[in-house]
This record gives sequence, structure tokens and C-alpha cells, in this order.
Amino acid sequence: MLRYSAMRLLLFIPIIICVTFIIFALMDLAPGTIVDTMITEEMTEEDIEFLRSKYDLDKPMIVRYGKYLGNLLRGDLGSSQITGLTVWSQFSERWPNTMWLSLFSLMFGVALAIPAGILAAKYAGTIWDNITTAIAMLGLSMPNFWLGLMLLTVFSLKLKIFPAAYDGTWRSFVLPVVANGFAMIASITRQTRSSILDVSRQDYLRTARAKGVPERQVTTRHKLGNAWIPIITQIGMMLGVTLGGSAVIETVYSWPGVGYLMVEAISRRDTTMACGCVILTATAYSLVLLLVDLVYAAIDPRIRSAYARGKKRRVKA
Amino acid sequence: MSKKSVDTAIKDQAVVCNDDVVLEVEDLVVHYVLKKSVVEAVNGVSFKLKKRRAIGLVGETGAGKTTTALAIMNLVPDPPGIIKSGNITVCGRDMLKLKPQQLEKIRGKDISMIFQDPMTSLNPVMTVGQQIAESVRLHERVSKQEAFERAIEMLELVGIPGERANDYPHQFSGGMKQRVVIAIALACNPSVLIADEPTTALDVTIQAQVLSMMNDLKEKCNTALVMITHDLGVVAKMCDDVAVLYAGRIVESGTLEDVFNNTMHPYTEGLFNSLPNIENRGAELKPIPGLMPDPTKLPAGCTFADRCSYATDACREKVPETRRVSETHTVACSRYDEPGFRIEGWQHG
Amino acid sequence: MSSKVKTQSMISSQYQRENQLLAVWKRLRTNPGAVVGLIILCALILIMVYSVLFISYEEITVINSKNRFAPPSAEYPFGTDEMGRDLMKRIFYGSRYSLAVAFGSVFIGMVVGIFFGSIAGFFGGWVDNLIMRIADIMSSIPGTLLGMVIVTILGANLINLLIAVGVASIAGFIRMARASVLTVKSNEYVESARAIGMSELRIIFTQVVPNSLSPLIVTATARMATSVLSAAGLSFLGFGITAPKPEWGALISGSRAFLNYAPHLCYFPGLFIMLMAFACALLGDGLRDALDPKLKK
Amino acid sequence: MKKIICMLLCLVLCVGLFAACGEKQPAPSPTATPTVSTPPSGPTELEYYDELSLYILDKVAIIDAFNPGAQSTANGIYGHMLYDTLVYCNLDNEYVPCLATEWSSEDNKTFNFKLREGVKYHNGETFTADDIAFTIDKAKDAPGTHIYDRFNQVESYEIVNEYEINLTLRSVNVDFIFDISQPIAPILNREAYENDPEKGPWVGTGPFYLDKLVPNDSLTLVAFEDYWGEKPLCKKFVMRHIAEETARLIMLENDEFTFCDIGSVYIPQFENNPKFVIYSYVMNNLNYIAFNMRKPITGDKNFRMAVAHTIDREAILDIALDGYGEIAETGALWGYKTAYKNMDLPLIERDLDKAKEYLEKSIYNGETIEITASLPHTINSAQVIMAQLSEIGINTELNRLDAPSMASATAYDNNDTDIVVGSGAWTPMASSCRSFLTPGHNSNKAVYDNPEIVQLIEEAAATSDGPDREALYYRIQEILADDIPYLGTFHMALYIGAQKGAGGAAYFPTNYHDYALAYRIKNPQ
Repeated sequence: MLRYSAMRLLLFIPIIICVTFIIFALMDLAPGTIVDTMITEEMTEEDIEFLRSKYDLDKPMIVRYGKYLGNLLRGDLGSSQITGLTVWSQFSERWPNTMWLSLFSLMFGVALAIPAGILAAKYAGTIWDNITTAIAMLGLSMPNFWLGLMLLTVFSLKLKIFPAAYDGTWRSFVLPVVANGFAMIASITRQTRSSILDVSRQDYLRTARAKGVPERQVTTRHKLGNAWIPIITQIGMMLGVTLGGSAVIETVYSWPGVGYLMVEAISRRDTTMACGCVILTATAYSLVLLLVDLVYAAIDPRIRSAYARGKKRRVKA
Repeated sequence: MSKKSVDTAIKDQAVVCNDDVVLEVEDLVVHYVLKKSVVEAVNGVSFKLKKRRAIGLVGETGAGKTTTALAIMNLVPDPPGIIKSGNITVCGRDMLKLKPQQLEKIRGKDISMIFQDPMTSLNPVMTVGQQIAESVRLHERVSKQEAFERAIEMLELVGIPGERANDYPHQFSGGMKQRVVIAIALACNPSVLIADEPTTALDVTIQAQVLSMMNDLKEKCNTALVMITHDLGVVAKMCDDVAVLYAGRIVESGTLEDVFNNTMHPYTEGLFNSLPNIENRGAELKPIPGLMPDPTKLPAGCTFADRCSYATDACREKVPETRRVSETHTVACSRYDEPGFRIEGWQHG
Repeated sequence: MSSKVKTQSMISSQYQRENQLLAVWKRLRTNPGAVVGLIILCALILIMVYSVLFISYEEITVINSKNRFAPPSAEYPFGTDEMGRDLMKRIFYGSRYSLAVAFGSVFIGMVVGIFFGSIAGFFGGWVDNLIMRIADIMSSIPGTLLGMVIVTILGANLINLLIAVGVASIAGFIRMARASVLTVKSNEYVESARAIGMSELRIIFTQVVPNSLSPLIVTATARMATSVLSAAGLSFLGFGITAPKPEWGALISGSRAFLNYAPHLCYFPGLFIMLMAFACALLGDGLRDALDPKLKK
Repeated sequence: MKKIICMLLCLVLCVGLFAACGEKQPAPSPTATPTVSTPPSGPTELEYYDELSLYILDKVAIIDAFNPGAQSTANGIYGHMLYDTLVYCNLDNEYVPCLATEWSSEDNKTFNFKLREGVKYHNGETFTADDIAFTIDKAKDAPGTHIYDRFNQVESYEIVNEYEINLTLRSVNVDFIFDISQPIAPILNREAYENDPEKGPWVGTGPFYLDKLVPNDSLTLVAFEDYWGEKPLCKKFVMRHIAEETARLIMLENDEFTFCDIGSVYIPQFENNPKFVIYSYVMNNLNYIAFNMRKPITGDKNFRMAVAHTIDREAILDIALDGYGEIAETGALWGYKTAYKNMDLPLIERDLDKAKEYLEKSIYNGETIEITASLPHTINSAQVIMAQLSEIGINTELNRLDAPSMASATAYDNNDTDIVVGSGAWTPMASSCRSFLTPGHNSNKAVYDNPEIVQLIEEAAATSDGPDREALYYRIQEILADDIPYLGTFHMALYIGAQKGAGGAAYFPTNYHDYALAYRIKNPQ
């Protein structure tokens, strides 16, 4: 198992290097450079030249990228070109906010989605099934920033129950979590419903019943035991997506998260910050996926034995 | 627990259910109610099974064999299927009248079942040992450890090395899986074992091993056996009595001797004729013309009439009543109303 | 292949394709969700056609400062915006952007995705590895970030927004195409096609792709829902279509300042985005059940 | 049970949504004139709140006067509180002694400053002439910062004694005292910088010291006990950046902000609300339309005259800022109420027939003119201008750029835009004219290159105050009114909402507001 995780992380390094190269190239193509954000009114031409040389903007992009890569390989993510603060300090300061927001939204989503999924599976075909799936579908198609704004208007502007921006207390978590979590409900509900329906058609349930296993135990041990696997994968993917920090929700709620930091970095052409954010988010994202795989193996023996033999064949669905 | 002590443990188990008839099915009728049609799967099946004896339920696919087995275990999936009438007594208790909790006590303890496709009959995320131990813990107040030891014994009994108890189903071949299913079924030494075409999904060599293993266990555990199959060879090897099913009704039943050697019902004769005869390889096979009738629109009178070479108009109106021809032999064919009626019988080997 | 034989296979495939489409349509019609989705989508397309024919660009940018922020009334069913323009006309006019993005970006994603996915799936070996690594790289860059950078480089107009959203979906399509090609490839009829001497490329695009079409269609419709939302998200962050053009995401972004007493400015565009995404998602589900019925049971 | 939860959830949501668009507050009447409320009467011995909070427009990631990445208008605001300048310029443009008790200069080239004694820095060091020397040296090699713009003109300095210094400029500059009186030209401490590069720049001689900085989010300032000047009236001052406008208005309503900018749209809502006080000031920023003089169409005078006769400034102001602002009073391109403004230059009034005549005469025949804008309020006014231009048949398209793209698209050498709708701070100082009107400067959005103007500006910078300088500026304004490279539209009025009983802040047209003496009375009448 350890060998497999190590191998997967190693494989991750080249991908990250290509990602940084792409971002550097894209940011270089974008009109305007970091110096343009600093030009004050009285600056003369040679002042601008001096600044450009300070950020190596007069040299071709490859030189800058080479220098950045050099630092990166020595583990130094460099510092934001604008403020001089290291990328790591700014990222680590904002990362808990995004992480907690994602986790709570996921919990909110899962807390509503699993029962809804089981409900829909149990009453499959009846009106309840249609209603729950329709509500879940609505959650999927509702733009989360619009939902965020509506919740902001109703609950903090008119009813003044929840604060409008991030103030560290749990209350300021509520609205963003609902806005962010609502979209997750749909996919997790659908996944729960279809995987439960699939599992309840399997023969080994009949064997269990023939053994005299009581119906309740059939559901908990045999049915859910097998239904968990696709659900966990879906939850893992959902977590991966939100860990990227949804810049939109963070803008609506002035949430000091990583997503907003990236938007800021791009609008101010701060390449090192943008690359730093992407690297760290992508690493977090792949760690989460790795975690999901390990949980996957813990639950599903068939996968675990594949690890043991070292040949991990998983056709990506 | 040495091997000898296992036998004594099993023997005193059997004493509990002492009366002679272990399983009795009387006039069982099961229908599947679908949206636009009703499938009459079983239309009045009755048979008895004594202790330590084996009965074979033979018939083509769709004759209602599996539904009968599920009905005995009261496991017919209730949204479509309903047990219209009849009563099933297992060791003196009527399965159809019991409440679910009571049913759960009987299933696996007094009566258990083996299914056709071993590949999907085992829970993929539980070890083989756990699945056997689960059945033991359900029915006997034993500790987890004891139950697991019992499971290892059962595995050895069915010819699987004990150490493999912690392996998972996907690490076993089809034949081995079927042995595990059998081990699960016999874990609590039930009085009756229903085997629903246990070896159909296996290839011939494994089939022979599994069947002989089942035979030894039957002798050793004094279990009565209901063998459901469409393979007459299996019946000949395993069973004492035979019941031939056609379109949900028993058309002929009796001891092996009665049904094999002096077949009386045309359908049974047709079945034997469609078997290749090893001695007389040149003989031409005579398959039964036509197909099984549509269970949603069963013809009036004798359901076999259209395909029966002896059929008369009377057969098509009157539903043949089952008549007892000898102490053990019954047949349901209206042609026997005429005293001298005989069928050619199939050429004996 | 003599002409007679060709016409023969053509007729049979014609007949065969005919009833397959018919069968899919029949199953689709019975699924209530898909029907609702279809109705909403047709309504939106009708609105778009109506706006193309009857609403001119001047009409929705003319400014009269008298009736600004008028609440929804008979005369202005959706009320008016901060510059006194009729919100309903602007939303109808804006439907063309969202529809274009929905269909266009998925088209880009699908075409590029299928092309590379099927090649990766079919040839395998280092080609497969290379393409899959590129897909991994593309999927590890967060979608919104990619979209933002592309719009910043190319400038903020409809085509660039289309490309930005489309590029983000390519990785998904590549994986989907590869997976379905792998499953189809293992079937016999591909072997037989190769046996009669078909060239590799012809096999891919005449045998393999058509048969792996159903999962792709399903992903495409589902992807339409997500791309409408991500386009609106990009415009909301200011990286989408610029102000005077009434793109729904930009409308919501513009309405943020007046949320306090003109919430209808934010309410209606959001509703239409939701309807569009809802219709696509429902259609996606309906198609999924119609195309491979065994899933439905 | 679960069914009920689901139903309840979506019920609440629907009710909430309808409630949202149900209630209506009175829409603002565009013609309401902004009432400027006078600050409450002078504080007798009243109780004050210990903690005040302020919304700042910019995200402050780092505080360091010499770091080009840390420049924003917020520099001025926390500049007033953390640091002191040599000279303090108050609201009426009078120079009040600050770190320098006296200053004098004969030729406006060499200046002598007598310094205040006994002034303590936050880290306990005493303020001496050496600190000025350090600040000037450090400023001169930090281009791209505000402090560089102020002190780069100092060629050399001579420390007479610990509390006296002479500064010699490169060239005569009448406005040097004004330049160094701005809060963005603080005097920093040498020792603080050397031994703590990270927190060193925070050290100043101002009434507050910086207690905590959460990058891009908030600053916490605490009153400095042994401050040499007038002690602040509050203990703790928090500055926070909130991106979402609705969110910060809610926080103002819930008393989480003592002072907070409010958009023109929300003024009526706070105006007639007894809980709040509104302070307002008109920025000297002039919103303008800049024509690219180098391109054929916009370079053609007739086209510019056609546009001048089409735009309706009243409508632009109404739509863009709900009427809260001042329309350009004269044809002169100058700051609002700034010295040397030629008030009797005629303003070109809207006259569609004349506009059409000029358009015929111009070389324009239907091409699409690209209008570039970046700031939110300029985008709004651009849309109004576009609608007005279409009335006489000019097709336009809006090109919205973010700040860096705008800076690079309008760089002097390769400015490819047709019309730029922007706003610029126009001070009476030669330096701001230079940045708008002379070639090579980035703020010269009109790519205006008129040697006579350049010559006049140099002359004005050299002449000392008085009528001849005014004549030079008038001459410049006349040429601009005739050439119209820029077309002034309006001056923005900005509004700060404050809790009742809060005040004491000085609002400068340059946006560098002084909250050092801000206070909030516990229970106002």
C-alpha cells in the first residue's frame, strides 16, 4: 500500500511541473504585467524600466520560468511578486478557511443527501422518489453564487439572523456552507440511490436471508456494506472540487479563502502567487483522491488485493 | 475439535426434529402479479419428504421449480409474487403462517437453501469464514471465536483448507464458491436442505465432486434433501424419490424405481426420450415437440395436451386429477381413466 | 464490396438506425423528467428565437432614467434595471449567450475530447499514456482559474467565454471517450471489422465511436448544465461577457450593488440560469435512461 | 420523518425567496440633493467608545512605504495614523507645523527645516534629522512607490545639527511643501528598519501604532501613549476590507462598522435614518472622456466637437452615480474647486443638430468606436455615453479591462484605444498637469503631445505663486478647451456613513482621509 501511494505521489511531480509551465505561459500571454499594476501617476519611463528589470520582465519568459523552477525544486514556492510575502505564508493563512468551508459544506451535503438517496431508493418509482430527485436536481442546477446572494438577502439583510461576512464565529459559516453544499446534494443523492438499487438486486442478499439473517441486519451489513463504495468515490470527487476553493462563494461572502486569492493573483498578474496556489491546491486535491482510494481499499477487498499484487488497474469511469 | 468429535456434535443435533416427515408441501399455488398480466408459476404442488431421504424436482426451465423452493423458504419476493394458497410444514411448523422473526429462526437452522449461481451468491466484502460464522452465531449462542472455529470445520468438511477462511469470495473458483455456499447452508445442520440446481453453473468434473461431497454430507448430517434440477442424471445419482414438474404442476411422482423404470406420464417419457442413450448410440433422439405453454395464458385442461402424442379431446377439457397408481407412484394423466391404457415407455438402456 | 452488397448493408443499417432512434424517443417520452426538461429547453430556444427576431440591441441598451428600479409590474413583468431598461427583454436577449455557451462549449469539449479520447483508447501504448497524462494535467488546473486566464488573454467576448468553458471540460470528455472506447474495443465486432481489412482510423470512426455514443451523449447533456453554470460564474467574477451585453451571469453580478431594495434584478436572471441548467440536467438523465434501459430497472 | 425534513427545507427556501423580492424600499429619487450633515457640537467631557472600525477600499497585504507592491489609497489613511510628515496640510490647504516646527526657502530650490524635539518613535527611538536623511536615501532607490515620487526630487541634503536639515531639489518646485505634506511621504526610523525588516516599516511617530495586520483582510491600530501631538480619542482602531457591498452595508447597519463608504444608491436609506450620520466630500478627481489624438478618427477635431455636443453630463451623473456628484462647471479641465481654475471658460452644451453638423464634417462614416473603461463607475458612465452617442449615429462597443490590462493597453507608446472613459486626480500642482498632458506619461490617456503645453507647464512649475502662475495655468486651460483632448464630465461625490455620534474625521479630496482624531460619543442626543 505504501509503495503504491509513494509511486502515485512521485508520478504527481511531473504533472505539477507541466502545470506551472502552462500557467507561466498563459500569464505571460495575458495583456499587462505586474508592473502595470504598480504604475503611479508621477512615474517616468525609466522608473518603469527599472521596475521591469527588477521583476525580470525585460527577459524572455523562459528565463523567469527557469528561475522559478529552480527555487521550486529546492522546495521554495517563492514569494508573491507584489507584496513580497511568501506564497506559503499567505496560502497557509487562508487554507484552513477554505478547508473548513469545504468540509462543512460536504458534511451538510452528505447529511441531506444520504438519507434522501436511501429514501429515494426505498420508495423507488413512487412520487417521493420523483420529488427527492427533483429537489436534488434543483440543487445541482442552481448557480451557487445566486443561491448565496439570495440567502444573503433573506437571512442576513432582511431577517438579520446570520452575519453577512466572515467574522470567525460559527454563525458566519452557515450561509456559505448551505450555498456551497446545496449543489453537492444532487450528485450524492443520485449516486446513493442508484448504488442502493443496484445492490438490492444482488443474489447474496437472498443467500443472507436464506441464512435467516434478520432484514435489518441484511440492510445494514450486507446492503449498505456494498453500496458504500461508489458513494465514497462520489464524495471524494466532490471534496476534491470544493477544495479548489470556490472563488465565487468566497467573493459573495468575503470569505478569506484560497479561491479568492487566486482571482486576486490573476487580476494583479502575480504569477508566482497564482502558480503557488495551483500547486498547493492540486497537491491537496490529489492527496484527497489518494485518501479516497485508500478508504476505497479499506472497504472493498477486491481493490485491496489488487494493491497487494501491485497491479492497480482502475479504468477511470 | 478433532474430526470425530465433529460427528458426535452433528448427530445429537438431528435428534431435535424426530418425527418422520420432515417437509410437507400441500397444494401450493404461487402467482406473480405483473402490471398487465398474472404469471401462474406454481399451480398446486404437493409432496412429502421423510428424514434422510432425497427428492428430486425435475422439469424444464420455467416449470416453477425455483419458485417452489423459494415458497418453501417463504422467500418469494413479495412485490410481484404472492403465495395464493397451500401450506408448507417444516418439522411440524407451517412456514406461511409464521411471523418474520420466527421465520428467521427456522431459516438456516431447520431448513436452508443453496442457489444456482455461486459467482454472485457470496457477499464480496465479507470473508468466507465470516459468512459461515454469521449463520452459526445467529442460531446458536456461541462466542464469535467458537463460531469462527465452527466455520473452519465446515470449510474442511466441504473440502476447503481451513486457512482459507480469511480469504474473500473473489479469491475462489466457481466450484470452491459453491462448496462455501453449501458449507453456509449446512453450518447449523438443518433437517432439510433445498438445492436449487447447485451444479448447473459448474463444469462436469467439478459437478461430480460437488455432488459426491453433498451425498457424503447428507449421509453424515442426516439431512433431507430437495434437489431441484433439469438433469435426470443428477436425480438418478442423488435422489430416492422423483417428482416431475410441468407448467407448475407435478405430473408424475414416485420412487426412483417407479418413475425411471415404469414411467407412466407421456411428458416423463418424452424427457427420457430426449436423452442420448450411451449403449445405443445410433438411436435417433425424439425431442418433445413444441414449447412450454405461456404461464400467463395456461391452456384449459391438461397443460401438456398440445405436445402430448397420446392427447385426446377429453385431455383438453378436463384438468387431469392426480391418481395414485401404486403405494408410492402417482401420475396426473386423464388417459389412465381408460383401464388398459399404456404408454410405450422409453427404450431401456 | 459490390454495389449490391453495399446497398444491402446501407438499407439494413438505415432500418436498424431508424428504429433505434424511434425506440429511444419512445422511452424518452415516457420519462416525465425528460419531458419536462425538453419542454423547458424548447421554451428557452423559442425565447431566444423571439429575441433574435423582435428585440434589437438598441432597444435593450436605450437608457431612460425615469423609471429606474421599477418593481415587477404589468408593464415590466420583470421590472427594470439600474438604467431603466426592461429586464425581461434583456434576459430574453441574454438567452442567446447562455444557449451558445451551453451548446458551443460542450461541442468544443466533445469534439476535442472524443478525438483524443478515442485515439488514446484505441491505440493504447505510449499514445494512450501521453494523452492521459495531458488530461491529468488539464484536470489538475482548477476550472475557474483556467477560464479566468483564458478570458483575460483572449479578451472578454462570447467566443472566448465559449472556449474558456469548453477547454475546462475537455479532460472529462477525453476520459469518458477513452473508457467507452476501451469497453467497445474489446467486443468481437471490432475484431471482425479489422479482419475484413478496414483501416484503423475507419474502424475508430465508423465502428467504435458510434457504439460508444450513448455514454457520450449523456455526459454531453450533463456537461451542458455545468458549463452554463461555470460561464455564469466566470461572468459573475467579471471574466465573462462585458456589461452592456445582458449575459445572465453579468446581470447577477451587476445586481449585487442593489440587492437591498431591488432584489428582482438578481432574482430573475438567476431563475433563468437555473431553468436552463435544470432542463439540461433532466434531459441528461432522461437520455441516460432511454439510451441504456437496463440502468433504469 | 425524512420526508418532512425535505418538504420543510424547500418550503423555507421558497418563502425566503418570495420574501426577498416582496418588500420594497423607496427607490432613490435622483434629484435629491445630498445634505451634508454638520459634525455634532465640540465634545465636552463626554464618554467615548474605546474601539472604532472603518471599511477601507483596498486590501492591505503588507505595510512598507518602500515596497512598490504595497501602494494604494489606504497608504494615506493609515499613513495619517502611524506616521507623521514634516508638514501637515489641513482641509483649507494651510500648512501646519508637524515634525518640522519652521521651514523656509528663498528660491524654492533649497529648503531649511527646523525640527521638533522630544518626538518619540513607537520603538522608543527619538526622532532626529538622521531619520529624514535615511528616509530620503531609501525613497530614492524605491521607484514605483508614492514616497519615491515625493522625495526623488531632492538632489541632496545637509544635516546642520540634530534638529535642523537643509534639502536641495534638482529643480525649482513651488509645490515642494505641498508634496511632502501628503501622508504618503512619512518620515521613517533607521534603527527600526535595520533590526526588523518585517515589522520595522510599521514603526512611525504617529498617534497610533500597528498592533496586528491580517494580510488582505484587516489592520488593528492601538493608541500610542507618549505621542507628541494631540492624543487620539479612542483606544483601538480597526480597519477592515469587505469585498461584497451588501455585506458591508449590513455590517454598518449592525454597528460592526463605525465608518463605512456607502454607494450613492443607498444614501436615501441612511440619510433619513436617525441611527446614522452621513459625511460627504467631492473628490477633485475629474471624470473625463479621453480621445486618442494619434488615431485618425478621434484625432479629427470635428469628431471630438460632435461628441462634445452630444454628451449630456446631467444624464451621465444621474445614471452612473444617482445624481450624487458635481457636473464639471466650466470648460476648464481642472480639479474640483482647486486653485487657478478658469471659471469663465464656456462649457460646450448638448446640441444634437450642431453635433450632427460636426459629424458630417468629420471623417467618421460608421466605423465602430471602441470605448475602454476599467473602474465600475466609469463602466456605468461609459454605457450612458454609448447610448447618447448612438443618438447621432456613432456605433460604439464597450471594452472592459481590468487594471493591469488597462495600464498596458493605454501605455503612452502603443495606446491603441479610441476613447477611454476614466477619472484622474487633478491637483493644482505642476506634477499632475505633467502626468496628464506631457508625452511619455502613463496617465496621458489621450496621447496628447503639444510642445506649447509642455513648455507652459515647465514655466508654471518654476514661477513662484501669484498672478503670473495663474495666467500660465489659464493659458493651458484655454488651449485644452480649444483642442479638447479630454472632455471633463463630472466630479464624483463620495459618502461615508457613520454611526450617530461618530465624527472627527477630516475628508480630503485626495482620498487620504485623516481619522487620527476620530471619535464616537457614547450616547449622543
